[in-house]
Amino acid sequence: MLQQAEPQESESQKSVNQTSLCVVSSQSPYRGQSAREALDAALVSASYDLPTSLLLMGDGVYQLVDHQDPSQLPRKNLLAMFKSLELYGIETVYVDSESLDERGLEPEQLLPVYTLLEGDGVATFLATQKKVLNF
Amino acid sequence: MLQQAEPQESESQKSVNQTSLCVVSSQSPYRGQSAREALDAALVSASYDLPTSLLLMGDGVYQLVDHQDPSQLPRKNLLAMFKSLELYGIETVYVDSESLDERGLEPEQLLPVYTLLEGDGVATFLATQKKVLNF
Amino acid sequence: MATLHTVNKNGQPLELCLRAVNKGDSLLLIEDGVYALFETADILAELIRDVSVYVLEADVMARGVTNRDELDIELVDYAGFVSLTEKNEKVLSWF
Amino acid sequence: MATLHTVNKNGQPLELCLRAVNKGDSLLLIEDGVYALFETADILAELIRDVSVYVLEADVMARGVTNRDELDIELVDYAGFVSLTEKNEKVLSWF
Amino acid sequence: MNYALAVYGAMGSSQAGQTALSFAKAVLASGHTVSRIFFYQDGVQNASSLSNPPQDEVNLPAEWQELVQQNEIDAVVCIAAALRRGVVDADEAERYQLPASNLADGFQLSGLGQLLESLVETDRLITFGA
Amino acid sequence: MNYALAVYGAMGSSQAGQTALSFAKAVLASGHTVSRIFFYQDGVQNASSLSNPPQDEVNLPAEWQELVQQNEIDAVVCIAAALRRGVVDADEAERYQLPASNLADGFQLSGLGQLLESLVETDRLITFGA
Repeated sequence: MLQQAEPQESESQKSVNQTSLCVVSSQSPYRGQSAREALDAALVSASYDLPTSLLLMGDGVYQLVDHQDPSQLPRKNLLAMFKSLELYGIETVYVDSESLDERGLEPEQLLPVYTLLEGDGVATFLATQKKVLNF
Repeated sequence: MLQQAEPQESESQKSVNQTSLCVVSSQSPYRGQSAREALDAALVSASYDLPTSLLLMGDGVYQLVDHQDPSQLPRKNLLAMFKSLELYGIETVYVDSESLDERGLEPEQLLPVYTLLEGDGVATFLATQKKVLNF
Repeated sequence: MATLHTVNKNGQPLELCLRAVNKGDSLLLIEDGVYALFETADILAELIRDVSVYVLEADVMARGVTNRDELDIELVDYAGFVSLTEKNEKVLSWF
Repeated sequence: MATLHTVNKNGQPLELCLRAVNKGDSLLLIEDGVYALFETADILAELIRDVSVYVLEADVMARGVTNRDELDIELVDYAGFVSLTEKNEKVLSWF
Repeated sequence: MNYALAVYGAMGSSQAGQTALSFAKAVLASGHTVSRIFFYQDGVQNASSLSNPPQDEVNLPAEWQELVQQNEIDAVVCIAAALRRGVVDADEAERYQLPASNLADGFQLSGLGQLLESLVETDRLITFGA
Repeated sequence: MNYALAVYGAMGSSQAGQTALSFAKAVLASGHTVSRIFFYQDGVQNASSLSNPPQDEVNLPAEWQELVQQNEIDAVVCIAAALRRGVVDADEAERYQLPASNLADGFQLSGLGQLLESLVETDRLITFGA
């Protein structure tokens, strides 16, 4: 659902360029479409050349667990989308360290494409973001 | 949505009479329609003359908290439905005591129309039920 | 740049919000989030040292959640909700 | 009269199920319920003394949840799920 | 054995429909009968004729339709739950003067009594919650 | 101030639509503008023309319709989320050869770009999660 800005939208695109966005995704990958639809929002944001980051918290950290194979469900593999986020201009994927701890997950069990936020890291980081979109 | 058995359904009604049902309701009253629709299922069951009980567990115990006034939402008052359950033939409303404790609720804060199940009460009770329907 | 956080249920949404608040932020409990007054009054009691905590009146009344008098938590109506969104530059929703 | 319990997520569904199981019952973790292998392996380890615990293969593979070898938890496919519903007289779903 | 299934979740926020579909196929493959599938709560969306997901996703209502038609399964959608959520057949659309109908072929609207009948009359009722 | 709202929940399993509606009315009553309401995820069901709840319940799509038409609010339904969940307008129904359309008058299907535009261009975007 990646959209490019249409020529007639150049005015809005211009103002879009003045800020930055963090998409917070806190749902597990395959229960419903929430995780997928949060990623879509981040991808569209990046396609507008808006500096965009992604923050995984709570059950959202399960989106990055390595070796996911949802072909039997069947569902689209979200991990494949994470592998190509950089191509689409998503600058950084942040992961809340406490959410990993609570779930008994070691950082090595995740796809290594993220930056860990520890301690007050989440609160500090979110305070610096001009725009935040929760999912 | 209370339905009476139609004449042509007498055969199924007959077999319905041979068993009993417990409806387990574990959702809070006003988030969605789940609590309301669990009650509807219990009421329809009772209208078939099937011995029917209701077991509130987890967030379902919030359905019985006294002095609810959802008129501002606006939503239908579920408490009013609980007050008339006996008229519709629901035999007993059971409440899981541990669910109250976890929520900091005292038994006196609930509408006094229930039987408390303590300790292993829930497991023991459910084991005796021929049919259980979870919501 | 103070932030208003809304929380619409207990469990994960409340927990993640607690991890995201900064001193001077505000927290508004809405929908099933108002059950925090029953369930996690101790957490709220600690939180209100750094954060202003509010509950939405319509949801409190609907659920029969009696306010804990010992807690400094303000009941707001929808006009008050709007006013909180005016006063805070950013609104984060936890659900 | 043994019962099969299915649990499709952690949190309340798993907790209520634990309160409802009797010795000799079976528990099948499905959908997001398979994350219990990560989150609450300790609870499962205690549970398997009285209850047979199973996880649904399709959901385990989808989520990259590696089975904990030290736990006696059996992976079943959908045919195995059906077979569990045959062997138990009643099926309770916690969600 | 004779099975009935109850499905309470919609594809957008639940895996229930997909899990129930796979389970139903496995029940049939094991030589059992599925006499009825009852769609309740948000599960009524499984019966929409207007779902049109992208190519890389499953069209759940279409999958259900094929399964119930090929195996002569009674696919019942709770009428009260469906009306609340905007799933209606032609009769209900006319009765309430709604602009269209969107219940897929192969499904029928009926009351909660059908769920209770299945609970009592089949050997197993398996519920797939949201 | 200029507000935008994002609504992610459907009436069956969430209070989001009702809360957002009350909030929108309060924003207008406070003298502010609501320029856009964006319906995403299960929130797309708020735009169904076929909802028909019992008399003692609110018909949320009808309430939204009245609000957005009287206040000239841009009511945008995410097209990808809507197609997945069976909410379509006449154009999409024709394009994908679906048997009917069910997007209520006053709403329009569009892309996620509209949500991001609102996030950037309005003073406040308030999200109502499921």
